[in-house]
Amino acid sequence: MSLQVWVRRTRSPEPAAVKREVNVLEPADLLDVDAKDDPDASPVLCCSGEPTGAAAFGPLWLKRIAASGRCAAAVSVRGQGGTPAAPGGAEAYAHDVVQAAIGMPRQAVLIGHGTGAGWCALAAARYPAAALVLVAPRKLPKRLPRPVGEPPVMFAVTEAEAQSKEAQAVTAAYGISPLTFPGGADEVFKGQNAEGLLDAILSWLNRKED
Amino acid sequence: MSLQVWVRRTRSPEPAAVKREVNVLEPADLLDVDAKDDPDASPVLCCSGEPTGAAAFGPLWLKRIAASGRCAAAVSVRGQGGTPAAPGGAEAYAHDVVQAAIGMPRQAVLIGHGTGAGWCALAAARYPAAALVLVAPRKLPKRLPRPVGEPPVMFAVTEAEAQSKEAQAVTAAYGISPLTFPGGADEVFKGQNAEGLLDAILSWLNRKED
Amino acid sequence: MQEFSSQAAYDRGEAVCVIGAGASGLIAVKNLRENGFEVDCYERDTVLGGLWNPSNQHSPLYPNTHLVTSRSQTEIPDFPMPDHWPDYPSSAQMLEYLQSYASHFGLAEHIWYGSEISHIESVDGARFEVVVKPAAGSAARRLRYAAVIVATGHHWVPNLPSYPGQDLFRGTVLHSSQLGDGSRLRGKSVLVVGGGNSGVDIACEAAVSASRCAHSARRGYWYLPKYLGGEPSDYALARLHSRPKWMRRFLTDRLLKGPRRLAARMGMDEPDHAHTDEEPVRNGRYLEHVGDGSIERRPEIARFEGGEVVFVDGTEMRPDVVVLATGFRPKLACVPAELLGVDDDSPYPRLMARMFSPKAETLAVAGLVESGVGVLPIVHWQTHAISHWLTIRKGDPERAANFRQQVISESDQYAVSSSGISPRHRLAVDAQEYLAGLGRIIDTLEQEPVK
Amino acid sequence: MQEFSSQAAYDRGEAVCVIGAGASGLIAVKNLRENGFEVDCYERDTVLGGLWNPSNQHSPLYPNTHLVTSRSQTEIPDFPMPDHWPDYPSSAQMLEYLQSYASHFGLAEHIWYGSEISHIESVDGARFEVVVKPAAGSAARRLRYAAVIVATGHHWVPNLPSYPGQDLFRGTVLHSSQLGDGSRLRGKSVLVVGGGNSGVDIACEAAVSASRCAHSARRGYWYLPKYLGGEPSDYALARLHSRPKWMRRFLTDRLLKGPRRLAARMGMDEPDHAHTDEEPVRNGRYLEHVGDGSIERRPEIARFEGGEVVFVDGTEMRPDVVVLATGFRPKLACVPAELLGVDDDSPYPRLMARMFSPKAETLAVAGLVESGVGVLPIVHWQTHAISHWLTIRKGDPERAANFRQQVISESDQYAVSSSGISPRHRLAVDAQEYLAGLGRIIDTLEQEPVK
Repeated sequence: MSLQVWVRRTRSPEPAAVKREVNVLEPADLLDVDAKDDPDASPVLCCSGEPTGAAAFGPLWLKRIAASGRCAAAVSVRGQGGTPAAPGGAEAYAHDVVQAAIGMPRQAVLIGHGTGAGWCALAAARYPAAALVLVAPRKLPKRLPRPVGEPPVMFAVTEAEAQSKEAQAVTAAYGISPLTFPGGADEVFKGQNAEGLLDAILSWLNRKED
Repeated sequence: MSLQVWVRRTRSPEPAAVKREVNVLEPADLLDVDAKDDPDASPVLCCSGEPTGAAAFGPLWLKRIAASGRCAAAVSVRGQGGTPAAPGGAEAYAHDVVQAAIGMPRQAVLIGHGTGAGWCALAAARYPAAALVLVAPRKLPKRLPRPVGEPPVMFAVTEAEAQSKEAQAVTAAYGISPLTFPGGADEVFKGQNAEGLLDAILSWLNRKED
Repeated sequence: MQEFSSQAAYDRGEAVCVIGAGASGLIAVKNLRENGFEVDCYERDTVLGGLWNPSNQHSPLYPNTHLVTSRSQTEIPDFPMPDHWPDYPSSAQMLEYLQSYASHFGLAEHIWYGSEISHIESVDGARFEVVVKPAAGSAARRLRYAAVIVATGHHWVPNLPSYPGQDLFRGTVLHSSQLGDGSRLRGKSVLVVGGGNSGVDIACEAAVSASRCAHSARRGYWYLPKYLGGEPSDYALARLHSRPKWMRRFLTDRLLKGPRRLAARMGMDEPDHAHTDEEPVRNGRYLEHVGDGSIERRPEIARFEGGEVVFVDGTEMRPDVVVLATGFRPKLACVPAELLGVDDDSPYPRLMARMFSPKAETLAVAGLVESGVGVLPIVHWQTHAISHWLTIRKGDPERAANFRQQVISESDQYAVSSSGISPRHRLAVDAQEYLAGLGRIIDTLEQEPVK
Repeated sequence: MQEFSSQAAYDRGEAVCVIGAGASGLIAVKNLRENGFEVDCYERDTVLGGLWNPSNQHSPLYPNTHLVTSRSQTEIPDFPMPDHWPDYPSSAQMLEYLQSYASHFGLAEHIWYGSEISHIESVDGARFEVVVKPAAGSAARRLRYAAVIVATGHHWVPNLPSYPGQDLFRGTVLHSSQLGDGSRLRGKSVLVVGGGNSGVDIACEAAVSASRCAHSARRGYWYLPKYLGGEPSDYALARLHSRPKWMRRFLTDRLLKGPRRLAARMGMDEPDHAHTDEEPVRNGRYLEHVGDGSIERRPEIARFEGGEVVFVDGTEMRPDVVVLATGFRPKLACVPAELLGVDDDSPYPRLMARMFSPKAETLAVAGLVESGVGVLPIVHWQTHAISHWLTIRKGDPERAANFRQQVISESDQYAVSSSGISPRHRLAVDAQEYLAGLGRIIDTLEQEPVK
């Protein structure tokens, strides 16, 4: 975020406040898994473009992230899941992601999926995420802003979309190449492909934080 | 004062407040005269159009009124004597007279002299004076308003001015004929003519209050 | 007046009985006296000034009570307040003002203190018998008057809501009139109930002195700061009435745009009544306290649960003190209900032109209105009209008939709506319209009748 | 870091020393860490949060302190406050916010509590030797750093006026920072001195809780309510900066017309400075309290006479308590005066671009400004610039040269005027202009230099 961008924002109305649904799972909450709580590991905040919001990440994501020793959370932005609708558009969704992020105990990794990837990219330009992960991004903003605090950025697309316009835009903006995963973009939430993708993300995170 | 006139006044700006000079002489203050303090007699408030304001009534008036058993006072309206100037015109002068009147211990007799007679006539339309006395009135307002509370009204002019336009206006407005006194209009503050005039006013007041 | 045994009814001839020596009673006495009437004014307390006198044992004053209408809109028309006083005088200044009014016009000699009226009844056609119960315990006295003016006001009987579970609540529950100097709020967790002027004023007090302050308001109110555009709000709005109607609307909207947008920002409901229907709540401090979190807005109370209060939105709090700033109920106990037009449906009097008994020509009530301007000028013009009416009905039957007709036509316009949504609301009049009606009534009394 | 004997200066290499763990210090630590620097932050107290922490033994908080700038203009740009917080958070919320910022970014592990810096001095060219005096009384330690950022703020040393006769005054005289919970005002006759935010806030407190409150202000101030046109005033005014200049002026005048007329009505002097020169006093409750007489305005104090205070207009009062809300003096005792550009004429630092030492490239001061927006965002951008500067001066001499030039040119624009009329005023900057300058400095640092 440049100073000029911030000044512009302080002169625009703030999106209406909503009571946001945030699902949280701590490693200590897992009774059936022997999770090693790693207090130095950044917590993870997930956001999807799916209408169900936080619930989209289903039983797999939060549990698997928590099992890796990280605090895991997912947020429903305005209009998604249990969060009431309120006007705003992409800027307001990004605001919701930032608001959820500041509620995390430590500097958080932002994982955005689908349309949510774009919101997380906008959020990362306002909030110094520990890392930014874009999964199967859709409808990205025209100009992807530079993230603040220079976090490591990763992005993952299906093999079929590896050359899509979105993928090219992300590559151009962050100077990184995509990690591809098998299956369709809607298979990221359950099944073996999903597990493989998630493990790839978590191991990338672990490498970045060493 | 009619309700309509009052409503109009509540919708107009009030004249600026000024710290008014009011000279007061109580019968009890008189050491050299054996004044009988009459608690039932209305106090008297004098106002003159002379630039010196309260001071115009000199040593004669307040002392002679107090000697008759009445609390005597004289007010300098804005711009007169020790009262600071402030914008306003006749309405504001009348306001100053009313403000001085409400500071009197009891319902007061208003005695106006010269231009001050007009201000007292205006004041008596807002404040129920115990009586209204106009002495040698000058520059009266075009329409003399009806006094509130139907106080007795008296007016006194010099013999020379008994048929003047002012005198006719007062007669028309209040249905009373003038008391005339000898000498010039500027001789009301001292000398024998002044004493005679004042005694005539005081005896009229005594008659009215019996 | 002499003392009488309880059996002998003393006939006071053409004298008028005024009940109450608060602001309304004092103004009534002064205007009746000015019109040549003998007056006996009965005051149950031992002091004058009514609700403005903290020595009055029933005083409803709460800490730091100030006028909510500005000086120029509040003072008695023919006895202005000192012009060096602030725009919104304190209750102490208001008492000083009434005391000075009383002594200026020599009213005290007509007041009988410690004398409660236990009962009045019509006798001999238009006359009244009044039963006076002295506080000292001596026998009641009976007197007859040509007319009675009830000026007891309507801030004496607390309006006390009750909520499920309230009986078992462990904290303190007080009506605003029991607050005294406010020391009971200090350092406490306070819940103030009631969105009117007293609730909002007390919430502002608690915002500063309590450890926590929540404020529960049942519905939308009109919130106005005490100043608009650099002028006292009531004056600024009243002043626009001298403009043409279309312009007035535009200018009013412009003045109110800020307060309106601010109330919306604070998440307050739109009021469920137009802004002229009811006095707005006048306190600019309130919305700043809400804006800095020192007052937490809450909706209506749903129930009490042990030490908790549960609101209709499901939120809870555990207050030490609950202040019910829920207003007062008008109660004119000494007057037979049928003379006031009170029927079974509503305890609220249905008076002609909001002052005359619909049944008895010489019974009137002064000051039983809530309007956008101070009640003192309204009482002044009411008692001005009543005094003139009492003069005229004796000697000029034709003018008296015209007058009755005018009163009836004005009354239709101001029929008390039974849909009133709060006690206060049921006494509400639009000041501008009510005063215009009063003006027409007075004109009918004072001018030669049109043949 | 290990413990060292007082003689051995431990060299911390490229690490940066931050003095103070208040809001400014925390932001400095976070931005330095984000740019890869090792940081040691020294805090003389045992808690973080600086002036916002009431446990801080030098806390200047007075009763019910709230922000005077609104949330959106006050929060740290990359760590917003929770959006359900009120527009003007309380000091308790501000502390909670800073604590959450510190834990979110893991800042606590870089803070050394109970460690006062007794002295710093230039060594080895651009490096600094820092002498740390532990509170526990153990021997002082000496360390060397690549750079020092002073973030001690300027609300610690009370600015105490003295008046003739004050020594013999029989009542209590307190500085605002000594007020604590405000119980010393209750029921007392209180005189509050000082027309700035603290004076006005404390006068409002006393208006409610004291028996009498007079407020003496030496000169005209800009009084703004906390809301204008339904929006927080600072936001409402800042927003106009996105409009064309001629329109901005028109719209600004329209927004400010009401407050201006109201101040004039209250008989307040026109401020002797343009409204952009200094933060306005932001409190809409104040003028309502003046308007209802619960705050009596007084001019400057002329002298004390026994139990009396005499004002320059000749009026007098006999206060029980005099509260001097006369602000603070900036004092950077540990830094040699010449490094701050302090000369004999004025105790006020003359820093380049209000943050860089005019003498030493790697010494900077964060947060030594007063502006219309909150100081947190300004410190954020200052320390953002300082961090980038420290990175660049090591590896990119050309860009560093451009940067110095830019800083010098911005500094000319913001030369500290010695005509400042109050301590606060002397630190005043126009937020919009200062931020624009900061933006140009940051651009110079971050963009490729123009050849």
